[in-house]
Parts: sequence; structure tokens; C-alpha cells
Amino acid sequence: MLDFASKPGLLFVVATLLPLASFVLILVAFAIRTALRSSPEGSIGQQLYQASGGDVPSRWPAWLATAAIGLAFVCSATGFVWFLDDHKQIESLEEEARHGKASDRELAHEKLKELEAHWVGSIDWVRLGASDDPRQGLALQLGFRIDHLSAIMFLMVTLVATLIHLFSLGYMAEEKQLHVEDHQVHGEEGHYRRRGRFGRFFLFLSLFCFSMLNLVLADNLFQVFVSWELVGICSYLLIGFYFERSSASNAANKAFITNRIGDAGFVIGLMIVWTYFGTFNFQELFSRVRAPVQDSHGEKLDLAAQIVRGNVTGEGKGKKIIFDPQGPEVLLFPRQRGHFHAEWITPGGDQDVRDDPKERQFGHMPYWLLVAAGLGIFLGCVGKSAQFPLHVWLPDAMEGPTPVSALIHAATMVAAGVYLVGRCFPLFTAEVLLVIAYTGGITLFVAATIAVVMRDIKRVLAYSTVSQLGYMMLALGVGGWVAGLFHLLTHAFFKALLFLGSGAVIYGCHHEQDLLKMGGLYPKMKITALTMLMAVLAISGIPGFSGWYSKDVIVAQAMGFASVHPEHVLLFLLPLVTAGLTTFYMFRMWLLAFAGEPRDHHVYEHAHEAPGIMTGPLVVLAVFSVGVAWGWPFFSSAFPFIDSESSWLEHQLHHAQPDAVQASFGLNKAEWEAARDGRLSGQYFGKPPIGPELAELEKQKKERYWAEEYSHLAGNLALGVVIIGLVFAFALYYYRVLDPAEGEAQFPGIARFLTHKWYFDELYSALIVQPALLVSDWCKNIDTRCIDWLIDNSAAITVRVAEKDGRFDNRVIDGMVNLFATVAYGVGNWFRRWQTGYLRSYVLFLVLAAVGIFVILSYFINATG
Amino acid sequence: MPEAIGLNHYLLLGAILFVCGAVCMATKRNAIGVLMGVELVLNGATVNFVAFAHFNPAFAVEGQVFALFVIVMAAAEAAIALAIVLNFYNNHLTVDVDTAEELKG
Amino acid sequence: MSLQAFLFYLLAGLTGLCAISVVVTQNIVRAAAWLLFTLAGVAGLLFLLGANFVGATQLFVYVGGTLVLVVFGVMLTAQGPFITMKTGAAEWGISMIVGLLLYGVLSVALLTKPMKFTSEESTQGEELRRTTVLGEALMSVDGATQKAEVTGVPAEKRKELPNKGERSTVGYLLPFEIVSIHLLVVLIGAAYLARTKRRPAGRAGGVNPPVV
Amino acid sequence: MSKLFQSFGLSAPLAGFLAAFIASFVLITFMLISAIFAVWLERKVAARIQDRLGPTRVGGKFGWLQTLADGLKLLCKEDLVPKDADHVLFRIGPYIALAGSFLAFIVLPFGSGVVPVDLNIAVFFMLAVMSTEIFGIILGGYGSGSKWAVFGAMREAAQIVSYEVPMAICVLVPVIVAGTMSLSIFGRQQSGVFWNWYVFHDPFTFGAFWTYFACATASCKRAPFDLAEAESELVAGFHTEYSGFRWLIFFMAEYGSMVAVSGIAILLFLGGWHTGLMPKPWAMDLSETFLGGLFGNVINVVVFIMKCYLLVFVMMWVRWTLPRLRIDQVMMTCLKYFLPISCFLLLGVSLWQVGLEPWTPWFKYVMAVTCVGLFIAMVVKIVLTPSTLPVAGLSGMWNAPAPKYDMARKS
Repeated sequence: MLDFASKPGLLFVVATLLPLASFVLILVAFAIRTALRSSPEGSIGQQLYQASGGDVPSRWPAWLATAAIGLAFVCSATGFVWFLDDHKQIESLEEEARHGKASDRELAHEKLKELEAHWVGSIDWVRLGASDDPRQGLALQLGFRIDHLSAIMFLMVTLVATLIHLFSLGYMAEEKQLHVEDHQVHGEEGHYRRRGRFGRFFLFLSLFCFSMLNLVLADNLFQVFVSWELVGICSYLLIGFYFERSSASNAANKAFITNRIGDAGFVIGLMIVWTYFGTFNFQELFSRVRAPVQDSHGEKLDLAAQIVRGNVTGEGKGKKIIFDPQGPEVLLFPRQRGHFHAEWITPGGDQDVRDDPKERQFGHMPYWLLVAAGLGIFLGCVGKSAQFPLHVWLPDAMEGPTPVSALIHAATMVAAGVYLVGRCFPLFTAEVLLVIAYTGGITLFVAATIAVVMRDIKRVLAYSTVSQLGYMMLALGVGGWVAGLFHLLTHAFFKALLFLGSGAVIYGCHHEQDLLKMGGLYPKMKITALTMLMAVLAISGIPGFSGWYSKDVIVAQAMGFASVHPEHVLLFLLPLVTAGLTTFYMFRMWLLAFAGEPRDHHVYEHAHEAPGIMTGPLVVLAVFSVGVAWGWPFFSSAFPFIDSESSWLEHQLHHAQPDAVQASFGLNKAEWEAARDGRLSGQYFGKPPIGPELAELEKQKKERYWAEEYSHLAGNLALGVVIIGLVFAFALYYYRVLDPAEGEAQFPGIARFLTHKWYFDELYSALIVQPALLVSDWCKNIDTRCIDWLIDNSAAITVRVAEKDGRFDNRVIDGMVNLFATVAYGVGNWFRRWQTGYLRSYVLFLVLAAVGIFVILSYFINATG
Repeated sequence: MPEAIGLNHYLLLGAILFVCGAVCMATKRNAIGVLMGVELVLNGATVNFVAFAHFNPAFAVEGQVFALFVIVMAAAEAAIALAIVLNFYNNHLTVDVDTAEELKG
Repeated sequence: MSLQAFLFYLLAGLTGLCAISVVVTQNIVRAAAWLLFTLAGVAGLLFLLGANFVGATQLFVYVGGTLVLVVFGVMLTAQGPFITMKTGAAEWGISMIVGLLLYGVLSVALLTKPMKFTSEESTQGEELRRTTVLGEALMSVDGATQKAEVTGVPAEKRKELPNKGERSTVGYLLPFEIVSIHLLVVLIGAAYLARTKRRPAGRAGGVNPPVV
Repeated sequence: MSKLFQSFGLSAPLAGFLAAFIASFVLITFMLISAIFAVWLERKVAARIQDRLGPTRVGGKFGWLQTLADGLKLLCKEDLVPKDADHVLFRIGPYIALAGSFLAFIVLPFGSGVVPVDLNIAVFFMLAVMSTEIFGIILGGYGSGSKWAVFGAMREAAQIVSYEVPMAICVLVPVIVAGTMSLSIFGRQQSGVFWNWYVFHDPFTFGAFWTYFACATASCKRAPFDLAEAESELVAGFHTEYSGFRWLIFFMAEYGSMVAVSGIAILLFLGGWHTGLMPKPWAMDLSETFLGGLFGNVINVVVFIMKCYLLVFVMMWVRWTLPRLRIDQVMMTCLKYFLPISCFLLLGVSLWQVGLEPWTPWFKYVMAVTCVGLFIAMVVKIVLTPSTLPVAGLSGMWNAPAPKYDMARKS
């Protein structure tokens, strides 16, 4: 069944299904145990329940879940190696198919097809019936498509998840007890006591892992959406893991409801996509929206990978679209690319279109709807990735257990929004991309300012996460596709490390989260402190650490964009300034926690290092935080630790970058130079198409060119800002040259504004919650006064009518029925006497009847002749 | 004998068997006796069928086939009837059909 | 008197007498013996009519199978020294009168409306052919039988069929199979019905089931 | 034969009566002599198997006339009818049994054309009339008014009725191969060398022969299936109360049916009246034209009867060799083993005829030569084995070492 040799992509499917299997097994076991538990005292069920551990939380689910995700990591690692190997072959074959001898081309094409089929597969999930209109979808599919991005994401997710599972084994240890006292919940008799929920935690973790992996695996938007909602529900369940605490249940609700707003947008986007394209498959969507790169003869298109706009004229079969870069309609390419000529799509040309295109015909759709679809999908990402203005749920989500924060609310789920934006990049028009960029820019700045003043160690990290996600969005919006996703990967490691470190601190300090009560913990927990320091250095962008590589690319990309579009210079300044802020608040956190004198002796004295099962993952993550972005192998670059362009991971991500990025954001340096030297005449990724003249080219947008050109400059600038932030942090919180309290006193307005998180919660409360409460109060009044009155009265009338009717029924109708019954009974009684029960009499009757019939018959026969 | 043996001879014999069977059913109180009556009736029918088959060429096959079916059906009927009788005997310790009158009106 | 006629009268007389003996015998085992002779006589008549296969079947199934079953039934249900259940004289009288009435009606019907068919001389070859045709009909061999004429209309009155001369494909394989399945079902049902069951404790009364 | 009498000037019906009478007379005589010979044979066989000599005196060296003497003794015996007996049933029982057994011979061909009635469904007819034999037993057993007799009769009836089913199915196996139920045609089809015999036709007919023979033994109430008349349990079964002539008739019926079922086996499986030693054309010549056919017919009849007696001898051999089964074992053997086996054989032979018919020539040569080779080897072995002197003790009975016969001391 699982033929890995012919479909190695199934390795990733297996990796996805392993956590699902673990989830199902645990769930079934829990269901059985629950059923047994409710069986009566002394019964077999109860005995079985006691034999299987009774009320003591079972531990095997944890091991099962950990083993499942570990195995998934092994699967995805195997698959990744395989994939790289295959990809190498694919590249050489593509080369041969393009330039080889004619006889070899055929062979290369076939081999290519076979290799590509290794990593793609899908089945129909829900069939929707047949239709002639190809715009209507026929089936919702389940499928997988492995490219560099998803393969690397798989590795990252499974690795981080495995480590976090291991960490949780230690962190959630107290849930293994029969009774857990929740110090934050006060019942009638002191602290609230409940049973441990060790297994349940891992149950949810398993479901989450499955959903997240499925999201990465998916080859279509609908599957993404389903996984999207699944990770949402897991997030909800895990934030509310301590649901007895009102803060936790409120936070869970908040996260859930906030995400619904985003999902509403997502659904709108899905509807538009389904209506106009009839498919959710990414590849099919992109090939319908974007022009092909080259035609059937290998000639590159002038409008390669572009969204082609134009004006529609004519009716029916004569309908045409005349290409115009500002036109209100978008050309949709055929569902099945048969033979395709570059001349069909030339700037200023036209093309026949149909309202209901068949397989090989062109269609069209309004441009604004495409924008709306992009915005809708992005709104979903805003909700999931906690972007402004829907970022308010993420800091509150810190009510969940810390490993959950690390896995879901820092490393994986919140990054899903970024991942989806990256995946759907070809669907986004320039306007949408600008919106994305600005959303990211605002988010990263707002969150960083708030993080500066937070006292809760996890909140600092939460706002830091929001801010870093903003960086990624910004990068995607300004054309740094690789930069954004690269940052996603590096961030996953060091942010997971930061959270796990904070978890270790919280564990070591007996659930103390206030930074101001810590201090001087370094001698007590050296491993935690050192590993966290690695992460802090990484997130700050110190050269040589992984964050430096990714953040530099983002800043450079933003700088390139701003240099082409001076009106959007804010998009460069915000991330630059925020780089300093990031350094500042991260070091503030570290210094407050580990350096200096102990501020709370009660906390300090009881503090202790976490056990090995928790520090082990920290060390592994620290190694990755430092080195994940390094060049590989080391000797491939002269200065692997210093040259920010030598990152191996980044190069791998380049392979997955869609052509649309190049089309939308100009040429990169090498292409630009080729064009300048006249080697790229008319056949390149660019817009709008122009001749080979250099002067014309210069006028065009060249974000990517400048991004590469400025990369060192941007890196140096950012480094300068980082050093400033570093200096401030040490000055304020280590050397105490400046007093933070004094600073607060000097700017009370700003301090209050920041401490209240820019008043977002208050704003939402005033704008949405209060009006909603008011309206529901009205509704309740209408309900109780008007509608209930009506119903009460109509009920009384009905009762009176029914009484009359009942009397008629009893006397007249029942009387008739009884009469019939009496008559039938009497007749039956009379006939009864004929049934004697004696066989012999029956036989005699039979014979007599036969005789009679004979006589009668013979009479008739004689009479008729 | 005025005429050769013809169809009517056989039909009369069949009628004798039939009537004997009917009378047997009507007079026997032993359930198995009743069963024997049934067999006689069926044999009367068999004789008639085969006689028709012999004397009417159009029935040459049909008559014999139906006679065969009658024989097989009789076997089935006897099996099931005896099973019922045995069951009845097990419950009532008698095979008198007059005691089996519980279903009378 | 031909041999045919002599044998007919011999066998018919034997059969009829034995049939009457079945009716009048009070001892049920003797009745079974008379029934045996009746059945054997009928089988003889069937041979006389040239229906060899039916006759052999009559012997094989009826005498060798069914009747043995009946005798088994007698043995299994006879309690003590074979009680005879007497029937009242009045009932005898009524039954006799009714039976005679039936016989009268039947014979009158027979004799007043005599059916005339072209009787064929029964010869050895004819019998052979008939048995073969019977087998073919049971096996549904193509064209084994003529079109089934079960209405009993005499040959000379039959209308010409449109496709006269063609032999039809009517066969009895399907009925034969149905009868076989029927028989199987009946046998299983009979075995199920007749299996020994525990008697109600009150009625057992120390009577042991007959042992065979 | 009827024609012959008619040529003497007799009227047709009278000639027919006469012919029938003579035919039946010949047959009854054959049965009587068969029975007499078989009883003598049985005694001698039993004696030899049990290391005795058997009858030696009456009628000469081998006690030829012992049975005749016994018969005379039986005829002279008082004809007893028990007081509680149902006189009518008691008296007619033996005749019914004899009639069933005797009627079977009407259609049994002793040679090519040597048959009273050449019925085209002869084998079916034989099975049918032999099934009526039970009635004699049941009525006799019941009519005796003795519980031993009733029990014996019931067991007997149950046994025979049960064994008839696999026997009939086994008979169908060669019928399917031959495509006829006529025994004469069976005989003619198997003329020629012995590999034409249907027992060697295919594996299923080979199995069917042995199954048929076992079932036939049981339906003749022969050992080891003779529990219904086991002296040690039921005195003598259904004929406990019989004596004299009626008892003699029962025995004639039993030996008659032994010969009849053996005849069926010979005709269905073992080549009928053919010696199996001559190629087909010669064999046809022998039975039809050789010396006007008469001499051929005589040879055929002799061969057929000898073959029958060979099988009868095997039955006796089995009887005196194997121990008796319990009644439940008897029934179980039939219902749990023979019935499924026979059904399997029927199915198998149908499939063979449909799909594997081309294999038949190969199979029959190999099988026939192997079997005949084994048979000859067995005979040679028996002949060459030196006959041993009677020894004290039961040698080999319980696998105990035989007591050493001390020749030296005796001499």
C-alpha cells in the first residue's frame, strides 16, 4: 500500500498521520476509561478501571505522543534527504530537457514527469457531482505536494514539536499526580483541587501536531482551511487547559473569537476562489491567475508569471479582452494548458475569452474580486498570526502551559499565517501585497513598544513573537519572499528556545512569572540562562547567530523596496528602529531575570535548575538557534559565519520561491546585469515588458536589485541600531547608569500608553463589546415582553378549542367506531361455531364443497352446451 | 370386455384412490392415518397424470413431469407432516387429531 | 382379453382393494402395509402405462422413502400396544355417504363427458423414447418437448400455432431445481421440528421416549 | 421367447405368460442355487479365515451338499408363529423382502442381450425395487411382536434407508460418465481391454467404486455393518422369531441382493460380462457372432457370474476379517463420511467430464495397469506365501510376539 519507492512523498503523509494515530489511540482509550469509570461500584467495568490505573493519570499517552512525533521527525528527515537527492536529479534533467539533444529530451521529459510524481498525490475527498461548467468544482481533494518550503517546514515542525514534547514530559510532571492543587483558583476550601490531566495534555498536543503537519502538507486551500480550524481548536483547548482559572478560559475564548474574525475573511476568500476557479489546488489556481513563464516552444513570455489585466469587449463568442495594465478585468488562463504560443499573450494584444470557459479556453474575472480574495485570505492570516489589529489574543494566550506557548503560540501555529501568505503569494495583487507590508510594519513596531514595558516574562516573549511575525509579513509584502519564510524558520527555533527557557525559569521559580521578582538567577540555573542568552543574541541579530541572517535579509529587502518607492520609506524605518527595540527588550528581559542582585529572596531561595529532560531540549534548540542559518557545508563559503548571504537554508528556500515574486518585484542582481549587457533581450521576469535598453530598465522597479545591492549597507545600519539598543539595555538594567523608574516618571503618558498596550483592549471593548451587550439587552426585552405574550395567549386559545374538539371526538366518532366493532364481534362469534377444530369435519366440508362445485359446474356446462 | 383398456379405466381407478383417501382422512383419528389418506389422494392424482400422459400425446412429457413433482412433493409433505406429528406427540403424548383443537373458534 | 387388459384388471383390482383396506383397517401398522401394496400397485400401473421412470421413482421415493418414514412415525408415536382410536359409527356413515357421493359425481362427470384421444400402441420403442424425452425435458435440453399444451384441448381442436413444426425450448429444469430446493428446505425444517426437546416436567409422567 | 412359443401355435397372451413364467423360473432357480452355493461358500471362507476346515462331510470331500442338507432341515422344521404376533404381517414379511430382491434380477443383464427386460433405466429400477426390501424387514420385525425384532427392524430400516443415499449418488458417478442408465449399454461400452472399465476412467469413478461397494455391503446388512442382526446384542434382529421356511426366504433375499448389488458393481464399474483380456473387436465378435452368438453368450454369462462371485467373496472376506461397528458408528460412517464423499465424487466427476475429459486416456492406462499390477502382485504374494501350521495363541492379535513354536520339543 505504502509504496515509498514510487511515491516517497508518502513519507511525509505518514509523518502527518502518526500524530493522528496517537491522538485516536489516546482518545479511544480515554473514552473506554470514561465509560468504565461511570460503571457501577463492584462491576467488572469498575474493576477493569481500577486495574488500568484508576484515577491516577496514565503516563503512556505522553510516551505514545512523543514517540509518534519523534517517528514523524525521522520520517520527514528521511523524506527530506530523499527529496534533496531527487531535486538534484530534477535540476539536471530540466537542464537536459531544455538544452539536450532532441532524442534525449523526450527521455528527460518522461523521467522528469516520473520524478515529479514522486512528490505529488491527491485523492477526492468529497465529490460534489458532475457539471459541465468547468468553473464549478467537482471535488474537494485531500492531497500533498512537497517542495523545499514544505519539506523544510516539516523538518522544523517535527523537530521543534519533538523537543517540546520531551520538555513537556518534565514540565507537566505535576499533572501526573492524583490530585493537583491549582494555586490560582480558590474554591470554598482553599485551593482548588482536581485530578491530574497528564494524558489529556498530550492528547491535544498530538491532535495539534497532526493538524499543523497537515496544514503544511496540503496541496489545496480547503485542506489548509480544515487544518487551520483544527489548529485553532487545539489552540483553544490548550490555552484553556487550566480552564478552572477564569483568566485562562477567557483567554481561550478571546483567542477563538478573534480568530473567527480572521476566518470569516478566509472563508470569503475561499468562496471567491471556488466560484471563479472551481478548484482549491494551489498549482491549478496559480496557473490560472498567472501567465506561464514559457510557451510550448520554450520561448519566454513577455508577461511571464504576471497577472494579466485588460478591458473586456464584445458579447458571447466574440468576447475579447484587450490587455491593459490598468484594466478592470483579469485574464484567466485555461484549466488545461495544451499548446501555448507566446504571441497569444503580448502586451497591448488581445485574447478571446468565454464566460463559461471549457478546458482549453480563456476566461476572465473582475480585478477587484481577485483583490478581495487576496485580502480575505490575508485577513485569515492576520487572525492566525496575530497581526495588527487582531493581535490582542496572542499575549492573553500565554495563560496556557508554557510548552504550548512555545509550540503553538511561537514556533508553529502562529507562523502558519506567514506560511499561507507565502504559499498564496501568486494570488496576491500589488495592492494586497502593500496591505500586507503595512500590516506587518505596524504590527512589528506596536508590539515591540509594548514588549518594552511588560513585566510578565511570558508577555514580553508574546509581544516579541507578534513583533517578529510582523517582520515576516513585512518581508513578504515588500517582495522578500525568501526573507520572510527564512525568518519564520530561524525564529521558530530561537523563539521556542526562549519560551522553553522561560518555562524552565517559571518551573524553577515555582510559577513566578514576574520579571521584577526575579534577578540574579544565573548561578542557580546556568544551563537555562546560557541557552536563553543564545536565543536572545539570535533574536537581536548579533552576527553569526541565526537571527542575524534572516533579519538582515528582511531589512535589506525593505530598504530596496523603499529605495524604489520613496513614499513607502516608513516600511524601511519601522523595522530598522524596531531592531534596536528588539535588542533592548530582549536583553532587558534576560538581565532582569538572570543578572544583578536577587530582588525577591523568597523566589531566589527556592529557585533551582530544571531536570535533564527539560534542559536537554533547551541545549538542542540552542544549537539550532545559533547554527541553523549557517552555510552548509562550512567550506562552501570563505566566511560562513560572517557572510550573511551564504546561508544554506536560504539557498534551499530559493528553490521554492514562486515565479510571481520575480515577476512582481523586478530582477535580481545577476539578471539585471545580464539585461544591462544585452544578454536578456526581452525575455526576463519583468514588468511591464520593454526592450533591451538599459535606460528603460532603470526606470523600472528593481526592488530586488537594490535589496541585493544594499544588503551590506542595511546590515550595517541594523547592526548599529542593535548596538544602540544593547547599550541602552545594559545601561538601564545592568550597570544601572539610568533608572528605568525615572524614565517612566519622566514620560508618564507614554509609559501608561504602553503599559495599557496602546489601549487596544479598551478600544475593542468600547467599540464592539459594549454595543453588542446593549443590542442583546434590547433583544432580550423584546423576546420576553412581546413574543412570550403572544405565545402564552395563543396557547390558551388552543387549549379551549381542543376541549370542545375532544368532547365531539369522544361521543360521535368513538361511538361510530364502537358500533362497527360490536357488529363485527357478533358476526365473528356466530361464525366461530363452524370452526370445530376437528380435521375430519373439515375434510367432509371440503369434499362436500367439491361435490357441490362439480354439480353446479356440470349444470352450467350442460346449460351452455 | 366391450372395449380395450382406455383412459376412463385409469381415471376411475384414480377416482377410487382419491375417494378412499378422502374418506380415510375423514374417518381416521390417528394423525398418521390421516397422512396415509393424503398419500392415497396424491396417488390418485399421479395415476390420472400418467394416464393422461399415456393417452394424450400432447401430454406425453407434461403428465410424467407433473407426476414426478407430485411424488417429490408428497415426500416433502410426509416429512414435514411427520415432524409436526412427532412434535405434537412430544407435547401431548398422543397422535389423536381430535385433541388438536386448540385453535378452534 | 389381452395381456394388457389382464394386467390392468389385476393391478387395478389389487390397488383398489388395498386402498379400501387402508380405509377400513383399524390397526395403523396394517394400514401401512395395505398402503404399501396400494403404492406398489400404482407403480405397477405406471409401468403398464409405459412411464418407467415415474414408476421407478414411485417405488424409490414413495415406497422406499416416504412410506418408511410413515412407518417410522407410527413406531415412534405408538404408545403401549398400539392403541387404536375408534371413530363413531355415525361418522363412519356420514363419511361413507359423502365419499360415495363424491365418487358418484366423479364417475358421472367422467362417463358423461368421455375424453377421446388418439391412443398410441404402447411399444418398447415408444417407452424408450418417452423416457429419453422425459429426461431431456427435465434437463431442459433444447427442443426436448413440444409446446406445453396443458389446457387439455384435444389435438384436433387445437389451433395451428404460428410457428408450427418448431420445437419449443420449454423445459422443466427450473421447476425441477425449485422442487429440489423445496425438498431440501422441507427436510431441514422437518429435522428441526422433530428433534428431541425437553418435555414439560409435569407431563413427562415417567414415560420415556421410544428408543430406536 | 414369447415369439418362440407363439410359433408353437399358442395365442399371444398365453405365450407371453408362458415366457414370463419360464424366465422367472430360471431366475428363481438361479437365486436358489446362488443362495445355496453362497451359504456353502461363506462357511468355507469363514472357516479358512478362522483357521478351520468348515463343512467336510455331507456330499463329499468339501461338504458340497451341507447347505442343501440344512435347507431340508429347515423345510422340515415346525413353522412357528408367536402368540403376540400380527399374523398377517408376520406371514407376508418374508415374501415382500424376497420380491424386492428378486425383482431386481428382471433387468440385470447376464450377458449381451441375456436379460429378461432390457429396461433403459435399469440401474435406477434395480435400486428402486431393492429399496422395497426394507418393507419386508420392517413388517416382519413388527409383526413378530417381539421387542428384539422391532428394534432390529428399526435399526435395519434406518441403516438401509441412510445407506441408499450415498449408494445412489455413487451409482450416478458412472452414469454421468456413460451417459445412460441402461445396464446393457454399460456392458457394451466397457468391452475391450480392462482399461476401458469405468473404474479406471478417472479418479472419481475409482473412488466411487469403493464407496459404492462399501455402501452396498451395508445396505445388504453385511458385516461389518450387520449390527441390526447382531447375535450378541439383538439375538438375531428382525428375524429373531422366524424359523423354518420363512427364515430361509429371508436368507435367500439377503444372498439374492448380495448378488444383485455385486452385479450392479460389475456392470457399472468392472466391465460387465467382458473378460477384459481381449481387444474391442474380438470381444464384440465373441458376444455377437462367435458360433451364432450362443457360445459367446454362454461365455459371457459364465464370466459375469464369476465376477459376481468374486465380489461376493470379497464381502465374505470382509465380514470375517473386520470387527463389527456400533450402531452409532454405522450411522455416522454413512452420514458423516460416505455422504459427503459421494457428493464430492459426484461433483468431481461432473467437473472432470466438463473440463478434464482429455486427460482420461492417460489416466485410465496408468491407473488400470497400476491396479492390475498390484492385484497380480497380491495374488502372487498370497500364493507364494507358505501356509503355516496352526499355532497356539493368537499370533499378531495384539501385536504381541507370537509364542515360539518349539519345533524341536514337538518332534
